[in-house]
Amino acid sequence: MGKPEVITPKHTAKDYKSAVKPVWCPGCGHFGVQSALFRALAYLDLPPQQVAVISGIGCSSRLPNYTACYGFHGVHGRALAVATGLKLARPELTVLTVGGDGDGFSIGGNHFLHACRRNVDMTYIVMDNEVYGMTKGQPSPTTPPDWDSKIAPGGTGINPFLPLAVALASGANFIARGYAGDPNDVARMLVEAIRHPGFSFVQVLSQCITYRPEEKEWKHSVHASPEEPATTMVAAAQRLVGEDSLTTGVLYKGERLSYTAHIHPVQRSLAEIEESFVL
Amino acid sequence: MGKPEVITPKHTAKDYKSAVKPVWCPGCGHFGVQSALFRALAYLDLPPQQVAVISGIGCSSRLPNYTACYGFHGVHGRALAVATGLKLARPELTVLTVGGDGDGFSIGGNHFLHACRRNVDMTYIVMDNEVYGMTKGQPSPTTPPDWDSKIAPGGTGINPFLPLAVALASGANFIARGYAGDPNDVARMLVEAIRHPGFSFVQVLSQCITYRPEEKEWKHSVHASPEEPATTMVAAAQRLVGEDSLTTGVLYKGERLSYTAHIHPVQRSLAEIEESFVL
Amino acid sequence: MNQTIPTAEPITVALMGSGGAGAITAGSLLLEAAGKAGWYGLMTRSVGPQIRGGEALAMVRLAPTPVNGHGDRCDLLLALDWENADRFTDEIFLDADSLIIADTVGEPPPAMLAGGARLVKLPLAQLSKGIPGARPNIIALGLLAGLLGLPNELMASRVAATLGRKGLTSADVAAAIAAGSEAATAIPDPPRLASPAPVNGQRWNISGNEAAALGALQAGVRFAAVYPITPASDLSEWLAVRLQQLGGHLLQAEDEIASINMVLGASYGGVPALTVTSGPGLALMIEALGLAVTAEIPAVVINVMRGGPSTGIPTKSEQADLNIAVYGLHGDAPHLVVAPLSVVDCLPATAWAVQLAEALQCPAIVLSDQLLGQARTICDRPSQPATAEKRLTAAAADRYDRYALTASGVSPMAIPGVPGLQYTAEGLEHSVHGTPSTRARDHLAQLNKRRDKLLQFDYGAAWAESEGEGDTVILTWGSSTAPAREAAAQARAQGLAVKVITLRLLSPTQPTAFAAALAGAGRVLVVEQSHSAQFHAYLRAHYDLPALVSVFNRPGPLPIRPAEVLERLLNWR
Amino acid sequence: MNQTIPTAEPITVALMGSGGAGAITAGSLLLEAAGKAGWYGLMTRSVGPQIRGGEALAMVRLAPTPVNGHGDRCDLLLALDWENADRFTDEIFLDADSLIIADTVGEPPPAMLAGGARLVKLPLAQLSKGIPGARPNIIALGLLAGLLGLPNELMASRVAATLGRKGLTSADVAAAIAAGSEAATAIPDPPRLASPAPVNGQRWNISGNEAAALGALQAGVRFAAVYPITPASDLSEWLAVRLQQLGGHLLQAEDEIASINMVLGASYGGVPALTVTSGPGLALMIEALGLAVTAEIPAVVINVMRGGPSTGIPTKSEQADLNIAVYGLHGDAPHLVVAPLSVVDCLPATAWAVQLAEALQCPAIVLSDQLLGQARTICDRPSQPATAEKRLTAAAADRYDRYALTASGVSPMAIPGVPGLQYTAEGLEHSVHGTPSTRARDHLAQLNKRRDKLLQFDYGAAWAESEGEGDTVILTWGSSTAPAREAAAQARAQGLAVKVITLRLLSPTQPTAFAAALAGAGRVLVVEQSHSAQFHAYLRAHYDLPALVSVFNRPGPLPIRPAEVLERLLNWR
Amino acid sequence: MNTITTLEELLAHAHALESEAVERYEEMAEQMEVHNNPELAELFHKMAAVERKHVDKVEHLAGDNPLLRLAPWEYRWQTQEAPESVPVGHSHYRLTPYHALSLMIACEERAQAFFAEVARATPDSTLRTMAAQMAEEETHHAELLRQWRSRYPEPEPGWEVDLDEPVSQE
Ligand SMILES: Cc1ncc(C[n+]2csc(CCOP(=O)(O)OP(=O)(O)O)c2C)c(N)n1
Ligand SMILES: Cc1ncc(C[n+]2csc(CCOP(=O)(O)OP(=O)(O)O)c2C)c(N)n1
Ligand code: SF4
Ligand code: SF4
Ligand SMILES: [Mg+2]
Ligand SMILES: [Mg+2]
Repeated sequence: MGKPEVITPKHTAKDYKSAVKPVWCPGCGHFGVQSALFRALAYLDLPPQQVAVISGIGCSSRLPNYTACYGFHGVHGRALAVATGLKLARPELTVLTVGGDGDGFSIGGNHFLHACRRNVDMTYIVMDNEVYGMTKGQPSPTTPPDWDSKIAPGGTGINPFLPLAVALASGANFIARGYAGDPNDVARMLVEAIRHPGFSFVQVLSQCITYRPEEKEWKHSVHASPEEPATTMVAAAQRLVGEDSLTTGVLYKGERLSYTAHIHPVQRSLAEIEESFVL
Repeated sequence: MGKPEVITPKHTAKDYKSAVKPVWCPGCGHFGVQSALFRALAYLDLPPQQVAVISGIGCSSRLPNYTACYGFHGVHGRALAVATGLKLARPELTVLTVGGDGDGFSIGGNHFLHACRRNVDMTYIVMDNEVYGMTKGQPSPTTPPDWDSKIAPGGTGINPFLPLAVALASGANFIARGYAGDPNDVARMLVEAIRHPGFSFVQVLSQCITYRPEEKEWKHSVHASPEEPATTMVAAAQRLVGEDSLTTGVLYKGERLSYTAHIHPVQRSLAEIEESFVL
Repeated sequence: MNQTIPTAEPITVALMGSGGAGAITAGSLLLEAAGKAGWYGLMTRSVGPQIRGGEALAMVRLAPTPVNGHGDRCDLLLALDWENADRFTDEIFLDADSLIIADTVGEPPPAMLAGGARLVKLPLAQLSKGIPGARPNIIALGLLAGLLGLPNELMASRVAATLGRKGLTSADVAAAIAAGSEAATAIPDPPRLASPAPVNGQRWNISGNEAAALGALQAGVRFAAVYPITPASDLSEWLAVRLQQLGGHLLQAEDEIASINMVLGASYGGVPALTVTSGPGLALMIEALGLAVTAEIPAVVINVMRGGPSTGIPTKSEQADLNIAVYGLHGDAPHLVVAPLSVVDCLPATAWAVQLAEALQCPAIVLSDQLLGQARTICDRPSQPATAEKRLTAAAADRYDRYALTASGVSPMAIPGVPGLQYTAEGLEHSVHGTPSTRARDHLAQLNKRRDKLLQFDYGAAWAESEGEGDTVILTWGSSTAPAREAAAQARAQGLAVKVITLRLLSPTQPTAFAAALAGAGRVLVVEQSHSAQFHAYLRAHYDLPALVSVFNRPGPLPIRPAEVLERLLNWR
Repeated sequence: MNQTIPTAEPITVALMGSGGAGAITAGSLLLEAAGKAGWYGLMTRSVGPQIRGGEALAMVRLAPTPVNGHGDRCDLLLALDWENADRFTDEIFLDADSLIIADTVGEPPPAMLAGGARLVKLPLAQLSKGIPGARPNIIALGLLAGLLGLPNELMASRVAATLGRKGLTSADVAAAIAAGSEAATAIPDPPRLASPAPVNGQRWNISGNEAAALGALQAGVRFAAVYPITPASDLSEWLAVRLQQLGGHLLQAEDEIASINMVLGASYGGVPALTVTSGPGLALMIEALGLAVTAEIPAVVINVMRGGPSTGIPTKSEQADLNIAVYGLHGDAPHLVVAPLSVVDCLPATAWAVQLAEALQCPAIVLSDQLLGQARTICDRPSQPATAEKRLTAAAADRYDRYALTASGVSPMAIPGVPGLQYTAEGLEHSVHGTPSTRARDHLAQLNKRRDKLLQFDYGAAWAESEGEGDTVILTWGSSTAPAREAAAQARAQGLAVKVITLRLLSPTQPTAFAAALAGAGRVLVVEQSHSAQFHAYLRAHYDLPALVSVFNRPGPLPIRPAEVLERLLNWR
Repeated sequence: MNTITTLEELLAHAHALESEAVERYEEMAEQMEVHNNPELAELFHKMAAVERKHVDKVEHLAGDNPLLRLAPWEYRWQTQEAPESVPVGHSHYRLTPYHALSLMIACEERAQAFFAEVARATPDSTLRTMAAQMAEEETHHAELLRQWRSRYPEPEPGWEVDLDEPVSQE
């Protein structure tokens, strides 16, 4: 990492924190993601009013209210669509979408696919706890197939969703995985993700201590990727298909042009358009 | 393929054709897919009443009404969900889902992801013409980014969706690509797909002569894959990411167990369940 | 030229053909040429289930005064061929005064002759053979020019302008038109158009869908996210090009749920935004519309109704999405529903809906329908939106409460980027600040606020349109207005005083204005195009109606006809 | 034991505590023990916004006769602590006759003492310290046993059975209960329960959500696809296990759109199927419900209502999804809406809905709510579904017309697998055969059929429940029934004759039966828990009401109380 | 791991270590407020105040020299976060003072270890002295906390058990 950067930011992490107190269970990994986000924003020195944090529904999706940025706590699974509309309408804002694995990969799966593909310049942070926390512990797409729960006694029997591989196949331009227990590392990824043009996807393993207490063990099992980020889809596919899902780091950095919104400068006035109807 | 099998089927292709006349434009590729399907079913000698053909909305999705099988012409984009419910409720039926690229990859994207992942034993045939035929020629997820249309003048600027790569990343167990201009080849894939356990996905390039007349050129550009199907996800990923999207053949055959529906034999009577409420 | 005396009545011409005969193109050209010549007009079309090469019918009504709907009968049917003509027997009403002109090949279905129409056969195909590039439909246009008294040159110049690109020379066009026009002279006693009045001001040629889109642009919409669906896609397609020109953007989203949520994102960002759809798409947007209500985000959905339920009859019109539009949201979710009442009104009605949505920070549904949206009209230049309501934005403050309780119920809305006003748009029930709350008093305060801002707003006279006076009142909405008005005019001619009230603002309800409008009414006839009389049930639920109420409701796919309404006026039951 | 004379009235005990104090567990155990001892009871709960460690309140009402709702006041509040007790001041009505028992540490919020309640402090935490594994909530249960006259042994055995797993020995439990019970003797003049009547027949301990699920199973449901949502997930979770045991299957789908479409697939396959959701999920299912109407596929949606609009107040009850349930579909889409009117009625009402959906080949929405669904009751064994309507399936035929026009409007439905009956379930408008059609006559025939099959069906007496007789009629539905009936009983005690009519079948409407039920009514009070008086508007739209109608509507999150209704009965306005 | 080589860097680390501790303790105090554990809320607030004093102290030590600020990931902690921050997963709403103090002791011990390692690894004597001094202080803090903790009994196993189920929201 070379010589430490010396920074003199105008903002510190707590400038991004609102007065609303989280309802998250003490010990929830989402606190770590929150810290990481605040640290990343402070590092980037982004004025809070220039940042919009968009979410759906879930414990993780409560984050916008806890930030001092502009926030949007929408409906379940649709955050990426909201964020897309916002970014296209207001390209100068830094648009972050946050949420959970249920919100993003289950009900929100279609928007995930198409946001990756469309490659609008924004960052998507999924706080993945491999469970539905908010609704009392149902399996999510990333839950292991044999995890026993009330709604799927004996396990779902369904192979877990591979968010990073799907993001790659769908066209995401930046793919990383972090661990909520290491907020500084996550902050680093977020800084890179926000700076990288196009659609950046950061999965953060974030333990649900209430429904998945075994996830406390993640601190022993996650491990940083020893490799530099892949830069071609083929190389990345090699890494992301069949990996162990516990490797952290920036895993792919693509070079696709971000969706420009095709927003052209004004070429014609409304009066001219009206003229076209004149007989 | 070795020595030709000698078969004495009770059914011929026309046993699968209904009396309803297709509204498709003469020259539409969907006719080719229809022929291929009838040939495959005849080859498999499946009684028409044991086959259910489920679709959404689109030119392609009109197919069920043209078959003599049980059909379901549902709403736009939801065919895979309908098919999943049907197959779980009636595992002995052969369930085929058919539709277009708009139906399956745009509005239906989430069900596509999760059907691949869930790996219920059925076959999904997408008649991909890289356009919305039924609604007059808007771009679909597979449309090239520079294809000019009324709704996206100058092109969408969005990279095409890679259905096969996404299917692989999401967990489909069988992946093939055919070309509607070669119905016998498609029939072969469909036979394999139907026989293969789990979720089988067959993309068929099927020209829309009305809105994408240039697709007539496909007959010159499609080419059969010289390789045997990949059998591991890593090998398949190598092939499907960054390929030219015109390679036909069975490209991947996985060995994942199909979703068993966890349907256990009856363990308890309703009376016993009621008993549990007695104080 | 023929010598018959032109009638003062509008005349209706049906152009029919199949498999590429070009009936629709001919219809549009007739409309345009007549418009150029000073007539008003309206054209609708009806097609078979095929994507291409299907049977098609263009109905063109022309008159010296504005035309808002079709009448009951067809004066002139021009059949380019008779393939599948059966499909249209329900739509073309021919009587003994009607004239059918057809090619010498083929025979009309008996149903079309049953009314006693006069059939004239002409060798249209034959005539076109001699002229390079000409087709029977161009000959037919010449014929119509001749019959209706449109100058040949005018017709030829319209045809050349439109079809010139397709490889037809001006000389060939002129020859084809002349050939057709010449053939017209052989037809005795054709229907004739009253001469147009001198044209004052601009005339426009516009479809309802284009008008709606233009209205939205006039009201400030600069972002749209849509998903294609019949019969709304042409609106989106028109808009896509113009938004691009105006520096805005239209995005085709992955589905309708994405579209409406993108609209909410853009609007939250301060840019007026809309989406366009039809029944099945509206059904998918319901959840997000509830979010717009709760989080108080302006948003507009133009819903171009088609035959329902489910996929239904996509190419045909029906007024059966009223229920979902006014009642479809879960929870108590007050919002705006505005319905244009004519093709031209699509413009100001949509502009108004955008303004109301912006001013009231609330979603607005514009209930147009296939009949209005896909009809094309020659009309006077539509009026600009009457008002210019805008969004109330927030300025810097010590403490910003996004959902502050104000006298009007409207709270200033902060636009991202402005320092010091950061807040979270919230779909959970919330305090004035926007923090989630489950408290009874917060819930009640916000429910009251969201209701009262709509109820207290002064909608002015635009909430409804009234025509005529009388003890008998027709209550109607949307595309049923034209046949209702035409029936009322006919009833008046027969001595029955009828007033027609059309509601433009369907939600929120306007009980006071309604009572005033209905004051003195002895009896009411409700007219609507739905099977379950949705409009009537809605009126009953929220308004006081006189004791004598009769309901004329009929589902699609056929448009309501003036005669049906007149019959109900004359034989009250 | 104390010597006070037991009252005949039900008594209400509130158990409150925070941060893991176990108030809810204690409430359930109290209910269970009282049930074992022969009482009827009802328990509801109220919680803070935290997932864990939040403040919680269990309200337990016990009586010698069946209990369907809470009353107006709380006899006894047992506060394990006072953290965030403020949240509950709106829900616990304490008056001068109320008794508050609390730990010695902490003070009640002033609002809780305002009514003059007597406060007794006991060292609950202290008492628990001495007993290994014991907690204040177990001491509290002993205390309640002592106060209410429940045998210590019975209470101890319930506690041991439930908490034994958590490492508590029977002896310790017995000691803790005894310690609490002993402490009770120090409290003079406690509220006492009237002795239970001898138990005839079985008593059940069941929640409304469990009852609904069981009803569905009884009516033959063997497939479910769901997506979790509060307050409906516990229904799905209960069902998942039982379907597995019965050889059926419950699948958690990727979203609500998938759930309902999977249900349609299973049902098309011949297996009765349902899904379970709440407002936001229902909003997403609307499009597919329209498909079920058009393609005539039986399907059931249990919608457990919560506070709306949008994400709203998920843990609280409201009756504001009536509009979307009855009117939410686009196009003219007649379907069934059934509402259980008590916790126990969730069983037969849901069973009935399944049967109706099957018999009428139509989607049915069951409108339950959080109050009914998450309440737990001690009740008599619920009755089995009264009828056993089934799907009419098709037998071999020469030509099979799936949508044949029959006298009943119901056409025999072919089940895949049966040879010769292959057809396509169709969401486009269609001919009798199921082939897409845009023809007016096909559309009308199928619209009529889909409407008439619902209208012609004989729903018998189950469409509504009536209680009492009188000139004054309360019209209500769902969970508002209990407070309405309690208010009516109190009014009767004051000499006002009141009849309470609860509609169980909300759609289709039953004008004839309704008119008969209302015959002779002088005035009507409509009671409902919605801000916009949805039920009243619905009644007005479709039924004839007497001239004198008063509406008591109030939104959530607080349940409607009998006193509020009584006040409106006594002070008519 | 590359070590700290300048005084400037040491102060930067000390500053971040203490200020992040303040943030984490405040966060935990809020958690306890929300989850109805007022005793612990007070304790964590108190601890945050103590740490805030430590921040002031570092700022005082730095004098007029502006504090070096590093990117979050550039700090050379031996732990995933700054050593005096309680790791995110270690909170619980039923924590008792005994637990809280144990967590705090662990923080001080990690901080001690951090400074001790800096002292050990540096060839620079000024730096060594200052780091050693800081390590010393952390030892002292830990000791004080241990004394404090001795006033509380060690909670019985099962302290975290909540008889009520978690609540389903939204
Ligand atoms: C349309 C809709 N369906 C379902 C729900 C219920 N719901 C709320 S949060 C949630 C899942 C949350 O899981 P996840 O996104 O993983 O977040 P976590 O709580 O685990 O952080 C669900 C299903 C809802 N609010 N809206
Ligand atoms: C909910 C909904 N949205 C939109 C439509 C309109 N629609 C009908 S078919 C179609 C796209 C068809 O494209 P594709 O699936 O590729 O089929 P193709 O016609 O090309 O075979 C659309 C958008 C609809 N019927 N329902
Ligand atoms: S339930 Fe799980 S995800 Fe939700 S706040 Fe608690 S620990 Fe975090
Ligand atoms: S529009 Fe295209 S896809 Fe549709 S039937 Fe015609 S050729 Fe085929
Ligand atoms: Mg999760
Ligand atoms: Mg297509």
